[in-house]
Amino acid sequence: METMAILFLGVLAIATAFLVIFSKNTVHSALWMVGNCFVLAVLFLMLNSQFIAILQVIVYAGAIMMFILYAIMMLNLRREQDEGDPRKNLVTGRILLVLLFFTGLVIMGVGFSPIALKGRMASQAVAQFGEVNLIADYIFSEGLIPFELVSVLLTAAVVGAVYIAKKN
Amino acid sequence: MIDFFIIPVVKLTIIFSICLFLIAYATWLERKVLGHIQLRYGPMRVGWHGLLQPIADGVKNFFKEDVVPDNADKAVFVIAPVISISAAIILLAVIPFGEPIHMFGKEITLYIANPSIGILFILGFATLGSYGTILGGWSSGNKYGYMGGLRASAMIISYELSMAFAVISVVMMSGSFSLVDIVTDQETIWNCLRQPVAFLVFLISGTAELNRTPFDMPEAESELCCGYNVEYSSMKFALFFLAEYTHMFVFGALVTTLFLGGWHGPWLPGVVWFFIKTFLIVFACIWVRATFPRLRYDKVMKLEWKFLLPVAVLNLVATGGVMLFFI
Amino acid sequence: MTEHQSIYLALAAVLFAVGAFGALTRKNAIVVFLCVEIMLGAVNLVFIVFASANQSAEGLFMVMCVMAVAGAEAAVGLAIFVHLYRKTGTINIDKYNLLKW
Amino acid sequence: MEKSDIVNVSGRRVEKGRYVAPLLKGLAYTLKNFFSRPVTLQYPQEKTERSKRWRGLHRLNVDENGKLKCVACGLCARICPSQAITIIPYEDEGGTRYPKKFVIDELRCIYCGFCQEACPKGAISLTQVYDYIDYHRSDFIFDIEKLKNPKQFEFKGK
Repeated sequence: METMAILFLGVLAIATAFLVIFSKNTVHSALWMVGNCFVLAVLFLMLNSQFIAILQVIVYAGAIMMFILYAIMMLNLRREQDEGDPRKNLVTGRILLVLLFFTGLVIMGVGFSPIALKGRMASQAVAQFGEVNLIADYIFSEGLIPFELVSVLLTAAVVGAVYIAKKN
Repeated sequence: MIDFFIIPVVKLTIIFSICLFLIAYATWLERKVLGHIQLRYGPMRVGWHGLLQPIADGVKNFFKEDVVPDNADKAVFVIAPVISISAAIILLAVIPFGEPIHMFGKEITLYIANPSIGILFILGFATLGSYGTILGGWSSGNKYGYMGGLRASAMIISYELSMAFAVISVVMMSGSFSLVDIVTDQETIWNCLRQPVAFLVFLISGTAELNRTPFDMPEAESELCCGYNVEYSSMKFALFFLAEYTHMFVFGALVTTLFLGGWHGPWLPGVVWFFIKTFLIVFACIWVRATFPRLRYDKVMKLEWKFLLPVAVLNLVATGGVMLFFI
Repeated sequence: MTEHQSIYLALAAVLFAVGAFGALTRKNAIVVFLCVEIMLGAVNLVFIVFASANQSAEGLFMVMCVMAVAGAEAAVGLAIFVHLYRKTGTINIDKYNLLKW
Repeated sequence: MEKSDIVNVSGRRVEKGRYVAPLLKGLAYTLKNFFSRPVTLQYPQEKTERSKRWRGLHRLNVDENGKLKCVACGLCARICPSQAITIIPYEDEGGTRYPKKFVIDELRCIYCGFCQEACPKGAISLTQVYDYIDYHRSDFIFDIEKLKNPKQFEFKGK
């Protein structure tokens, strides 16, 4: 049952990803991307991490995609400009190389995944996992410095964005 | 079987039908209150004091011709109202309507779900709902709609911030994202007394997120002649309309839950208190709409970025400081 | 849940490949940007799979960092695109062949 | 904000930088309005009081025997600026004149009231009925029967 659900969601995720690439209209691309974010959020839910799932919806689908949509609408890119059909430049040599590389990655991922596990978890821990408290404890004890660095990064990004936008 | 299937389904049906009924009558209430504030009567013809008006409107909208403009983006045009209404209705799932009641020897909770991330769920899906507005405006192939959609996205990017900050200071007080926990935390003192600044910021930015006057930038009748829904007609328009009123109802419920102590109150049962408070907030929304003129677009942005956001952040810092040193 | 690890990882790899493929083939700067977001999403999925397998918050924290980076990237990247669009009138990345304006 | 900084908003002097008090004042005003009586009328059931000189549909007056006062002199038709009145006079054996046909086109009529003033017998007068509605243009061409009792055409709602 769960395998079926994961496979279904996986197919959906890959299909939406392909639709992002092959939509002629930039807004349609962005919309399929929202769908992709949503499917990923459901996958995160299935991995018991509610908090990250809703964060995915809020941050990706809610904020970033909204922002991208705003930019697209502001630039008024209704039709693809001077690119033509995206399907035209589909197959080139380097793409095949990249695909082969990732096929290898898939095989390795499937083969080596059991090694990465430290052991089966207790059912108590499963229920606890994904709760906000777990992440909060980590952030404010061990992960404090990276967390603060992330805030510095965000501030830098805001300053940079404002500077670029103000330049002309 | 009974616990996992029948009770949730019955609960779902009852809560959704009651809420949708109330939302349909919110349209009647708005017209009535607006009328009386403007020294008119409002709807009077259909039924006693126009009580059947929502049904008549529904029937009328259902049978109207469904126009899709020629240069519209057809698929997006059709899907936009659906996004809008479904993202609005899903919000009803996590609102705690009342304290658990005992019936047939079982304890029945008066909410559909109580996820540990309830308030984030609402923030996330409220944002998703505005995709309907944006896409509806964009896909109409109409300049006014386009401007409306653009404004809607700018509004949602801006006002989401101060709203989230106001919510976070409440979450800090109660130490949980779950709406039920937030309500139980307010048993002795309501959050609007403990967090008056957050309360005001939430009210203002919530009104802005609802796209209601004085912040109704996306539909601004006098500037954009109804903005994002210019090209919409028939049932599609009705869905947008219904989504707006669902958001208003959810906003009332959310203010009640976060700041007005949810179902807590003397004498009456919890559910009644909850609906009284929600009704008062919805009434206040209409009252504000009837009183204030629309702000200019740049003033709306100024209000958010130069006033509400700094105030909300300062409030958050102050809350943290107080909790650190005094509690 | 543990037995599904392989599926998740394979899915993440495929998603990453699709994202990389799009980033390399498309010429519309914003779509390239979206493809980078797809790749980030795939990476997030891997982090969460391992975090849930090992019961540690580190992976979840990494995901939050990735999201913050994605947000920063969106802010700066879109500012750059808007700026370039105003300068050149196109967002086809093949047209951006100058290093200095 | 300096108190001296004064802007002019629609003729009223408003001090710049005062936001909260005017907002509350506005809210209080609308709330007061909400609880006061509406000034509008429920039209077909309630109607405004019309002036005594109101000029509505025409009525042909009758004397105590139930006969028309009109002697078909044609003065009204003569004076009518929009030529809405058509009269075909007739004379019976006793030499009394009466109108065989008296037709007023209510769509042509401009309700000036000259016919009422011109009439030597007080046979035609204008009533207060102002809201006659119907479906066809021909329904607005009133003959004697209709003109005898225009009160019945007053709109009372469905």
